[in-house]
Amino acid sequence: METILFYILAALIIFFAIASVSSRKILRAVIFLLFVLISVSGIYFMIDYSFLGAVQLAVYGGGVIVLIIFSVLLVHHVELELEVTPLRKKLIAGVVSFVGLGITLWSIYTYPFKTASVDRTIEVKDIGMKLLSYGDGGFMLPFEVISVLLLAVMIGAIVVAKGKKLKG
Amino acid sequence: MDILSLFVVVPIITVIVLGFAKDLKQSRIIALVGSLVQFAMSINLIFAYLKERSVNTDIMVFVKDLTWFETFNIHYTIGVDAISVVMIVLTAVIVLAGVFISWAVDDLPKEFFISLIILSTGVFGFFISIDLFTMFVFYEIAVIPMYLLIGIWGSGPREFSAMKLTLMLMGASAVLSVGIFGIYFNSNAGGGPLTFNILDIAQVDIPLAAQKLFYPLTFIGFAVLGALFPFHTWSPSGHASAPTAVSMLHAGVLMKLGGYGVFRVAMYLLPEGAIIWSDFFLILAAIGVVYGAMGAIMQKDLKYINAYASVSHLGLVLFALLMFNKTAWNGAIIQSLSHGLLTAMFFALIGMVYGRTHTRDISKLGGIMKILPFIGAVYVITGLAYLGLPGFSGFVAEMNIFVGAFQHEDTFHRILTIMAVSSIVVTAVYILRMVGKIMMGPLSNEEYKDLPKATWYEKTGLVLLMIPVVIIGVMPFGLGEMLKESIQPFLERLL
Amino acid sequence: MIEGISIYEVLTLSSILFFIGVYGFFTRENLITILMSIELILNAAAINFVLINTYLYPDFLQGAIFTIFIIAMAAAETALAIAIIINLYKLVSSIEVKDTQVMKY
Amino acid sequence: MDFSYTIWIPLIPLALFLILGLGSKKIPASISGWIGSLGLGASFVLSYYTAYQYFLHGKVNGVYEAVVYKTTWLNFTETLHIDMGVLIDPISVMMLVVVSTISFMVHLYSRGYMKGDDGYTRFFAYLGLFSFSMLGLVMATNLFQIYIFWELVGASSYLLIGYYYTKPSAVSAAKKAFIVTRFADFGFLVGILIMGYYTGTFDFQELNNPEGSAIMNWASTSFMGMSVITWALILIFMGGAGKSAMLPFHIWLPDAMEGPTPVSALIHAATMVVAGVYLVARLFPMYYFVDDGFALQVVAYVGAISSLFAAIIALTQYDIKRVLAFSTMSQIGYMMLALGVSKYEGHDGLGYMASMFHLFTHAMFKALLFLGAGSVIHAIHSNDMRDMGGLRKYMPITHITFLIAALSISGFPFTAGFFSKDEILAAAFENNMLIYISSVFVAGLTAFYMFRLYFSIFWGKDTKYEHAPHESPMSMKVPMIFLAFMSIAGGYIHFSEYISADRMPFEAHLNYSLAAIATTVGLIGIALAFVFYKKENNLATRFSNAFGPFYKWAYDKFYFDEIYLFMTKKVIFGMTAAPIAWFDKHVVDASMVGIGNVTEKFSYKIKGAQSGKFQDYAMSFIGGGVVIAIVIFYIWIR
Repeated sequence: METILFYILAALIIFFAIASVSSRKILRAVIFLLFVLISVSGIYFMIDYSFLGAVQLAVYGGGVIVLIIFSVLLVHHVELELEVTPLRKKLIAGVVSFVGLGITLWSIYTYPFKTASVDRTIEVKDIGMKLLSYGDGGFMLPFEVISVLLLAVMIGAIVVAKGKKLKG
Repeated sequence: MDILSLFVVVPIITVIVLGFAKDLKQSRIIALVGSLVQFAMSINLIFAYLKERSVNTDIMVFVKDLTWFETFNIHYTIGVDAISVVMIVLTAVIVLAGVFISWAVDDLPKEFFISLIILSTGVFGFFISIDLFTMFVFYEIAVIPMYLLIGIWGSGPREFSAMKLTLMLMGASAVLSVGIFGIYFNSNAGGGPLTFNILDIAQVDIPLAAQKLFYPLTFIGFAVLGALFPFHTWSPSGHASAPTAVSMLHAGVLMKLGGYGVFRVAMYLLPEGAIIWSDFFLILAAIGVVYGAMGAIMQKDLKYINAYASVSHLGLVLFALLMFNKTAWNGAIIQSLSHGLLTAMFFALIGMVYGRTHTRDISKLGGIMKILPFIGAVYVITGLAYLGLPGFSGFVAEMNIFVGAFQHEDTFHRILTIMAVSSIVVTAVYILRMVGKIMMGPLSNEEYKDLPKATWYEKTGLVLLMIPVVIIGVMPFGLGEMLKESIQPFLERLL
Repeated sequence: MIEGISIYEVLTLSSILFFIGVYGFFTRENLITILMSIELILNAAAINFVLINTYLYPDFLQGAIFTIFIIAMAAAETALAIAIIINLYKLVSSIEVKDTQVMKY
Repeated sequence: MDFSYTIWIPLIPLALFLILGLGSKKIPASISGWIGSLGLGASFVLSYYTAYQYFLHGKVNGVYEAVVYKTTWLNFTETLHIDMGVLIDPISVMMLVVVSTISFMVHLYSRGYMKGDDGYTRFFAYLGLFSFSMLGLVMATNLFQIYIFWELVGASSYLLIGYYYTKPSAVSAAKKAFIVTRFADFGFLVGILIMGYYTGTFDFQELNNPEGSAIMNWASTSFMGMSVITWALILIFMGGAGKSAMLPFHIWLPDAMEGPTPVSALIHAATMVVAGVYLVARLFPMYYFVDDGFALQVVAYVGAISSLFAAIIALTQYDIKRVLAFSTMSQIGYMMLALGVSKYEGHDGLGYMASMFHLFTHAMFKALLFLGAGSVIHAIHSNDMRDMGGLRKYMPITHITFLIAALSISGFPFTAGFFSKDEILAAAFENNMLIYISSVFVAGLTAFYMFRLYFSIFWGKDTKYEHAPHESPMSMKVPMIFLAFMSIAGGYIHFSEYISADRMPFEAHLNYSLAAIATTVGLIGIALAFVFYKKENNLATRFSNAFGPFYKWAYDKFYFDEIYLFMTKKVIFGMTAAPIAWFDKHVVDASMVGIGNVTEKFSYKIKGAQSGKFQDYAMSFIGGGVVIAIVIFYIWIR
């Protein structure tokens, strides 16, 4: 049952990802991306990382996508079609991606992973504890850094988007 | 300050003072004074050298040594022998004449004279150094201002010519630097430290494999500047575009660095390589002699004729150097001098004709002698001197080369010598064709009737160059003896 | 850990997603779509983090936590990028890559 | 005897050249002619004094020993060096006399002939240069010195032929003369190099010593079946043939008549063109002893063929100076063949003596002929004998002197030419019958064309002249009268007492039977010319028509000019120089420029990679990563 579910999710991810990078209507591409993100959160849920799945849904599916849609709507007409990429470029990119993929897969499949047998669910509490602990294996510092970063980005985004006042 | 370093310092001071000059009048006076001082110093150097030589039997005299980059054992080592002395005198004469010829340069005079003097600094430095690296640095100093001089003050497709010339010479110096570093990194073969000092390296037997490899690199690196046959093509277009004084200096002095370098560096330091490769380069040089002369026959542009003639005459220098024979080497050095002076005269004359008629096409010129008797007469005399008339330096040089080259036992050298001798006929053909076309015959263009006569500074420049040509031609004995003494140690390395 | 699914299949999925993102990144001409491709790549990375953590080192939490960081980063980056894009749009009235090639030669 | 003062003989003209040449703008014409003439007069006097001293007091034990003063000028190797100096021996003294006499006469003559020319001073400067070089040449002590002056002579000849430098024909004639002789000199120089290498010396004294190593060791080397020395001698003769206008290097001589007529008299009749003869005579012992005189045979046949060839062409020409030019060539051929048939010792060396004798007399009468022709040209401003006729009435002195010279060259009894020519014929008769017959035939032809010239100019039709021709001024007449005197008196000098191959005087007598034959042949020639040209008639035309194409060939000088033109224009220019120029431009240069262009093109191509698009950079980055990964894996697997 889970196997089938995974394959369905995987198929969704791949299908929508491809659709997202090849669609010529930008709004559709955004929506396809949204589907990809939701499917990814599905995978998180499948391995019982519910918190992560939730964050994925909330931040990505909620925040990021909305931001993108906003910006699209700000700078585009909805029915505007994107420019066609030259075939040559597509081919080169395709070849590079395929070969890269091949190499990656090849190296993955030749590497003997030692899968641990323990199955474990991650509680939100664990994550919270880890994030805020400053002891051994704690993530206090990165956490603080990321918060400062978010603050900086917030301010930066405002400043940049506001831009200079037009003269005259 | 020692007598040799002054040759580098005086031009530098001249350049600095020139920086304060305001207009043409000031800058040419400063340049004139600077080059006059150089000239006086060079004349003084001859006597100082002769005096020193009588008490000092070293290969080089007036040696000074100063470390300037300790890590790689690079020194500012200077010293001269008779060969460098005559080259220095040649340079000083041509620079002085060049200043006279460019007396009326109207475009950016200050910058022009600065570049010219920097160029001469490089040449002087090159001739006095005995440290390979220092030599190479000066060589580059001499080549770079060429680009500016041709690119800014030239005529015709000057940017292209300047670029071609600079790139080919830079390419050559790239090859040359490989050769020099090859020599450097093999200079410890005798157990001593790595060194750039020519005299020290000469004490070491560089391994045969290294000699075989680095000799052609060093040789070609220098010989490109000496217009060796397949690498000569920078010279015609470069000369054609260059302003007069630059052509003079370039053909007169800069191209001599090639032969000088071959002699002083390639052959002296890599003697076994020189012998192994001699036949190959000898054929190239002999081809160059005839080829350049033949090429000159068909040219229509005066400067092209002269440039190809230079290929032929400098081919003769390399040809003589490759003969490994005292007489021929002596001839090669005299030929360098002679060609330097004569070709400078030719370029000066061509510049004067061009400056007045605004064409260098020989089919458009004719009968100039009637209008400009002084220039015409000097042109004819220069032409006759160029084709090796006795009484002028060219004859002395060529006869030394031919007699020397003919002292070889084997047929191969003999046949090449006869081939080279045949160039005297071809030279006569193109020189007389040129002189006959432009100086003699009926006046080709009525507008030429009112061409201005030669000015005093033009006459001074020409006479200045003519005097040594005649002196060498009429009284070659002293020069030959002085040179032979200095050639001896170099020859001994080879044989 | 998902039953019946080995780590290879999961990694295959993430690799494919990654390279689809790469492909998009190469071929897209529009800044926003390029940004979206980057989101795909980031997601592929996030999946890897989480799943390798789950499959190989279930006793540790680093993967999960880093995924959270990644998501935070992505959000921040998107916000900033969108701000830049809008500013750019004000400047050149376009967000096509070819119109913004002031760096070229 | 002290002959060291002879150094001044060439140096005075050199000084004249320098003074007149450097001051050609300052010195007025009225003075420069006098300066030149006086200077040459001094050389003239010194030369005669030298001859007087040497021939009367120079004999030691019955042999005329050579006197040498020299100093080393340029050292080549331990053994080879160029000396500068003077060599006084019979032939050089004889040549001094010839050169200074003719040169002095021409100087005097030119004062009248060149009057009013705006290059008057320059002309005298050139004459000074030429006299210097020629005098230096005859006194040279070694091969290289002779080569040096040889070149200087060539250069001054170039300047003098091209004296009227605004005339294209003069310019091209000068160029042609210089280049043709230069080509011959190429052989000369190679000959000198070979000679110098194998004998180890350039010095005439050492080379010519019959017991010296140079001559004794000739057999020690060989190249293509002959001694190397023989090759060297043949090459040296090539140089001599070039200057002396022997076949096949004669083509420059007729064209050289573009120069002023005094120049033709001086250079292209009397002095420079006999330099080749002098050179062979100078090296005569070598020519004679080495390889049993093979090289001398070459000299003889070249001389004989040239003399016949030139005489035939001279029959057909109309330009009076060209007739004289071919006549000169023919007479020089005579001298060459006389040398060629000569032997070394005693009376067997008759040819050598005869050659020098003829050189002397020929210089006198041929110079006179040219001066006479110059006088005529001066009077009527034309070179073409068809424009002339009946001039005897207008120019009596010119007429008489010209007649004397013509008689002399034709070998009319008791003129100078009669004696010298007779000696040559006697020498040829004794040694080579074929050459003798040809020479006798040439003697007849000579008489015929000379009198054709004479009758056409001074008799023949009564041409009407626009301006009545007038006799030349005194300055021109005096040299002509002097030379006319010499053209007769010169024959009565007993040359055999002074000049011989082994330097020992011997007795030479007129061979009456041979003289009778030669005189008869000469008289037949004169008679034919009298019939054809004394009165205006069409006999000559009918006669020449009888020869048909042969006449045409001779008139066109056997197409030698065309052959040379073909050789130079087509073969040298068209098939060698032009391809080389093309090759240089389109292969050598193009490949050098091509390297640059390819680099530039390539950089234009790859410039696109630096597009400024981060996507492209990323693509190259990942593409590069992929490639590196492949490489690493490939190595890894292996």
